[in-house]
Amino acid sequence: MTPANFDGLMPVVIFMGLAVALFVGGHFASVLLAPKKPSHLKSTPYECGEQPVGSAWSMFNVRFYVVGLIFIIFDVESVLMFPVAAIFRELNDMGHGGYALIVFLSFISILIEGIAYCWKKGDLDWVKSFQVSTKNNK
Amino acid sequence: MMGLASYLIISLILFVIGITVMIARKNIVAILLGIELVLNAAALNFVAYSRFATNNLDGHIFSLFIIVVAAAEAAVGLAIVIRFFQIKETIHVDEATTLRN
Amino acid sequence: MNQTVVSYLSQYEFYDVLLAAFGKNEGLLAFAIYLLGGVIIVGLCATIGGLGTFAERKISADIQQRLGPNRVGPYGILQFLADGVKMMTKEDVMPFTADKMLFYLAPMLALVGVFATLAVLPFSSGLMMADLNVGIFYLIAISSLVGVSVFLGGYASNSKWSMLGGMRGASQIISYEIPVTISILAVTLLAGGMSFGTIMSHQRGLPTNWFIFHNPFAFIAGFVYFIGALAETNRAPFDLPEAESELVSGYHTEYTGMRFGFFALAEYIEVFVVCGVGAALFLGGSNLPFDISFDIIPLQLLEVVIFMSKALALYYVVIWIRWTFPRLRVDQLMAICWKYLTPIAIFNLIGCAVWVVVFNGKSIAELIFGH
Amino acid sequence: MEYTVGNIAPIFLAPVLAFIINAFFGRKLPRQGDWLATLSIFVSFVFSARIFSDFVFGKFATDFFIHKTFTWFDLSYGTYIWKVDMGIYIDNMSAIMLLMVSGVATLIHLFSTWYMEHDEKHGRFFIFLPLFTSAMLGLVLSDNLFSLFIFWEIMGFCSYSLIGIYNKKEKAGDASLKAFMTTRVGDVFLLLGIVALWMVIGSVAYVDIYAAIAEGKFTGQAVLGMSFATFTAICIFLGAMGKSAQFPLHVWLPDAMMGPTPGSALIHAATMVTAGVWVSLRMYPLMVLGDITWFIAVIGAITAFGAATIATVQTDIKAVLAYSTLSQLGYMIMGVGVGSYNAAFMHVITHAFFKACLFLSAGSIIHSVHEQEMPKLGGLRKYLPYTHFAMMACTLAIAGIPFFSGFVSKDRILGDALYYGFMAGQNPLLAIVPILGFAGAGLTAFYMFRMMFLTFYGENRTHAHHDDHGHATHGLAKPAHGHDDHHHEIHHEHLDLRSNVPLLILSVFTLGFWFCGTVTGQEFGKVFGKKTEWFKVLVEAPKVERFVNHAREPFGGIDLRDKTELPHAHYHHQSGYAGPNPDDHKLHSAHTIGALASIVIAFSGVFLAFLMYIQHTLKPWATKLPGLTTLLQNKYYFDNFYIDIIIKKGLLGLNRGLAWFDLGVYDRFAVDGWASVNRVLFKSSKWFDNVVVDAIGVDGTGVAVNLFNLVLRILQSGKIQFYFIMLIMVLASYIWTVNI
Amino acid sequence: MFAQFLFISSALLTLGGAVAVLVTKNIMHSCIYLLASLIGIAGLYATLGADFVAVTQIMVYVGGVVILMLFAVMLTGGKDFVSRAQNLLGLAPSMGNRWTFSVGILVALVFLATNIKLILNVSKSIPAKTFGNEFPSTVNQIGHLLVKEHVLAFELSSVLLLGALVGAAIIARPRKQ
Repeated sequence: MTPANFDGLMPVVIFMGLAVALFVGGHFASVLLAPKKPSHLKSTPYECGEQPVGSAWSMFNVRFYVVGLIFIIFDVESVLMFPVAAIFRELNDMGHGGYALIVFLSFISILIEGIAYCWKKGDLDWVKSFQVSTKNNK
Repeated sequence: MMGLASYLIISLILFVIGITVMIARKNIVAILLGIELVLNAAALNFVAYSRFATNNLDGHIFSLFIIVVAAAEAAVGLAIVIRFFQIKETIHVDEATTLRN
Repeated sequence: MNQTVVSYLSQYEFYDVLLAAFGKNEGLLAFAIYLLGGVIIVGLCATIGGLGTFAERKISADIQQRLGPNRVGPYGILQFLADGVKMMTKEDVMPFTADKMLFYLAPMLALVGVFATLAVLPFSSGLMMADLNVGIFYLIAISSLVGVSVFLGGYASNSKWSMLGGMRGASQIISYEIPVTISILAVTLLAGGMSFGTIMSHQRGLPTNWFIFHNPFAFIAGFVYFIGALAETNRAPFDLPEAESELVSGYHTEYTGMRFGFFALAEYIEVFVVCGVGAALFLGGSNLPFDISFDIIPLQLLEVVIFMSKALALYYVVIWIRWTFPRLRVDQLMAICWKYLTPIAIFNLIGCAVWVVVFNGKSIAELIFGH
Repeated sequence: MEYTVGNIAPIFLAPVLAFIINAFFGRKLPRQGDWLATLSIFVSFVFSARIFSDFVFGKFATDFFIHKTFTWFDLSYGTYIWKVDMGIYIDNMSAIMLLMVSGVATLIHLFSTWYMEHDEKHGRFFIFLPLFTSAMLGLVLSDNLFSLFIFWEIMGFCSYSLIGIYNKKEKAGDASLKAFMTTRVGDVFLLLGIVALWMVIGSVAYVDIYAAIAEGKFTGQAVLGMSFATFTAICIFLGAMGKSAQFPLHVWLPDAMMGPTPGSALIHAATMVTAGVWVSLRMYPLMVLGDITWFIAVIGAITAFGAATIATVQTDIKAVLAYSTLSQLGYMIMGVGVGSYNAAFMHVITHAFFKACLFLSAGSIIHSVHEQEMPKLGGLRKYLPYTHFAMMACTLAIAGIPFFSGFVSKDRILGDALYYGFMAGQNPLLAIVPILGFAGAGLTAFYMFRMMFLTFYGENRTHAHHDDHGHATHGLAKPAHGHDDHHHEIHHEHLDLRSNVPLLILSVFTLGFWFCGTVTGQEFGKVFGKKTEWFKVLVEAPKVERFVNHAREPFGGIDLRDKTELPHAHYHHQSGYAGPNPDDHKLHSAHTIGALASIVIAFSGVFLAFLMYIQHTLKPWATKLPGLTTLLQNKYYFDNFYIDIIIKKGLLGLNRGLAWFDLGVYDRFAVDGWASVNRVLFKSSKWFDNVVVDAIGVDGTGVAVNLFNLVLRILQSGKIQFYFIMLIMVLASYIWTVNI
Repeated sequence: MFAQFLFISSALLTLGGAVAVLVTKNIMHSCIYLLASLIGIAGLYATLGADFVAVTQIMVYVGGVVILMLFAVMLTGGKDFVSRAQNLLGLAPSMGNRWTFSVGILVALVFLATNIKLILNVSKSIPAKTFGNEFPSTVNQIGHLLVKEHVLAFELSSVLLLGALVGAAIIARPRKQ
């Protein structure tokens, strides 16, 4: 809780910078060292030796989105729970443990309702996916 | 240099770019991108004011809830986009004319 | 931001000497120290990542009663260097249908996401780079860049295998982030803070103070975390995004040469990071046994060794699991995440909260043996 | 008397509780919780009765009121006051209204438990009914326009749900949507008015508005070229017009009879529609200040007369009642307009009793006979004696027969209208108000007795037509009841607590002396002496001066003015006339003339009906004036106008005629850039040739509608980005002009 | 010194990313630029001492919203759709053309001018505070605010998210044909 220095954030930036530096350096080394003999066949997308038919940017299942959807809701809820969890013990030591528990549990119970709903409606089953073919990319 | 005004200016420019994206683009997902920019600009303002103008962290709470609402908005908005695409096979905003007339 | 390596070092006399050498510019000195530390840690972790590939092959060979790599160096231990050199000298091929910008960007995002987590990894109580107040939360957040990079890698290749692998990988990573996050939430709740310093300070002394032994819920939470972490790093038995028998090589099918190397490096370092986090959160981290509190630099190095040994033990378990268990089907994968791990994690969280209120935050050992 | 929130709040909270329980657990309760709803309203009734007895039976001075507030939110800064207080405001009017709403609602709930018993929507009906009642009670208890608006919207939603409760029927869905949309037009204006008041006064509590009027805060403000008071008064009155179904916005009410009949009784007769009158009465000083009472009077008169004419040709028993409701609402609004404050409010009360009773009787008939077309009824008197008795009493009341309540209240309104139109020195054109009023009164007597005669007298026609038409021919709400094979048999009615005792109780209150203490409502023939003139004594237009520096009570506190300090009742007689410069002598003579005239007119209306439908010596209008009848049967083509002309023809015509304009110029203008002004100019000559000339030559009105639509269409493009541009532009212009 | 560096680089990342979102024609690239912009905003939060908000920004946006957007782009083909609506200017591509951009920029300039006026007024009226190179932890304060003053908003946000989950799941759920 002591007032901290902005310099404490430095490692975060330094490590990101190192990652970028490593990436660029690796690339540079690769450019220097690696042979360069491009050919059309070499740069065909790999399809077990067959000629690729059509673009790959069209095959997917709406299930992926539903998973992402459930994820983001849970993600946000856990974000909101973090500060409360962080002070939970403090509140308990201050004698507000019961109150904090009620606040916390009512929040979680709504979270549980969400997962129960999705479970009941089959959003959590992967196999049950109805294989919606999204016709597109005309 | 790192005063309130500079944050306000950054947030304003962000907001204006968001508005431009929202108006100029016809792709619904792109419009949602613009909305995200606008929301972030607003949240940035809250935090900036919280540091420079007030002595409490209510601004932080506000921007937290902005982020929460933005996430919910993105989830529902994109779901609508996907459903719209399945029906209309396009996500061009001007094709959303069913409720017209 | 309680403790950093700079604030730790500043209690020694040589810090003042250094400060004078840098013209009394604390910021510059801090930068120098951080940069040095960063380079050391990155080098260390890259070596560990490289050795990881070697260890993986060697251990798998042991499990399968083979010899494994044994040509380069003693016991083939320099194999990873040879691999690295090979990758650097491989031709860099990009599919002509690829999205070039994203194809370049994806491995970089993976590297950034993984390296940025190293900044808060608690190697020791004094030598950790930065002890952010939001430490563990920051770690979860920034590592989600890896999910983006997996998706982008799959997307940018514009190959069907890559695309499927990328979509699967991204949805798997984000799915398993939920039980992991909630398990970590339980630890946060027990420790009363998100910074690694706080979390570690609650686990001093004997192993009975480790959070995994704190209460039954935390015990389960530890396992949930570990399973979720396996899946988050695309390790077997959750390696569906790169299931070689189904998807060739998943999202990095089209990646060759150095860029593939970056992906692999990021992946192995990430495994190390999640093992380190597991060690720090549940297994006491770098705390010396018996709460030794001399503050001298060799002890700090001893702490580093302790931390590393715990992390690497977990690393060994990860590899062991990979060569022991068969791969899951994709539906089983999702079912395990959403129908087992997440409800269990939520249950653990509630259990921990109730435990804190009922037993006033005392661990089982404290309750049994008293204080 | 100690009034705490605790003994006022149950009036509102008991039905809310019933709503919540029924909404979540209604299916699990026995009888789907209808008893719970009824009981909750009865609790409201008990608490209301206590307040009523305190207010009416002399415990308080006549100008006593309870006002408890708490600050909901406060955006004040510096010298600007922008806050919203929530609270409870009870004065004499509220006390009477509370008793009426809760009492009538109790009886209607009781009746509904019988009527809806075997209906598939039984449970859902009893979810919305208590919510609706609680919203109405909350509206009456509100001390400010903001919470009034909240309850107003809750009622709008409930009425939407109740009208469309048979959601499998397309007609019911359409009707509910129509009601929702039409009232929404008014609601927007109401909200606008509230916001405007809030911006200028800084508060929307009634007492603050009154105080602001007394202090002259409205002077010097101007909006859109009219004074601020006029602007806000018009906005609020437009809201009232939507809810009370006044002339241009009346189209929803007749369709609203799609719902179950008891629902119609509660919503579209007794309570909700009076909300508009209620807000007009509450904001009466503002209406006077804004000088729009003439407008109110004219709108009321037009509605009163127009609806009465339509009612004369309707054959559906509920449609007749619906139009009679419209007509009576017109009288109330007219009463507000002509300054007959007291009588307008009295008409709200009397009308609630007899109209609720009429609807319940109609429900009883429909439930017994499974038929609501009057030509297929007839002679029901001997089968349904209690219903006949109740309905006859109410018909006498609504027709304005002396000794009944309708006479008392309507006659006072008409007397004041007579004074207003002819003697008060107003614009001579306003003479149309009393003329239409009296004509409507005659028509009321005529069509009500027409309904009675066709339904209860003559020979029984129910069997004759049964084979041709099933009982579901007309698609209106009928309970799904009984078995098909004997539904045409009419059972003789027995006295039953739930089916006809409510009717009989309501019919008791059709007698006039309950409300005026005199048999005729005039100064002659008093029954109980002067002291029982309670209605005239208690209800008067707010005297704005006394609200200056009014101190309000804290919300949770007890009324500090306890029994001993309270001033005792000092009744003083007042005319109840709040209009322009009353000249007592002329007013008195106007009332006398009005009373005599309305008696004559009412009896001649009854007689006409008697001749046409009992004696058959006169042929009904339908055969004599087919054109007029068609016009009336089509309700002056109002629905057709709205649907065909404005919606269909306008838009389709625009699509055809101005298609290029819409797609080209507009798209470019709004979204694609203001690029081709040149091209617009170039094209405009062609547009002029093609559209203006042709259209004026061919169809002038079409063009007018089209042009009107053009504006709407540009604004209502459905293009979200255009809306967004507009939003930004308005915001920017606001910031530049307001100069923050 | 470092704070300034962080501020400038974050601001550049934010604004550069936003501009790139505006000008790029590929929706997938737009999403990635948005990601950059959002990370930049997280950096700006960090310079304001809002560590928790900064990390939340990364967690929710990078980990959630952007991935969701990428999924949505994939599910909608990621192509440049052209409106079938008749239009005098021809077909407007879904990523806009010069007309839409000119309108957008015009409106944006109007808004910009308006708000610069506001900001000039505001920055005059708020007294300048000076800060050292330090900031206190916000996590605990935010926790206390969430369970005390803003507990209703805290609980309601949970309900909001539940509503969003149910609503979006209903909308996006694949229909049985």
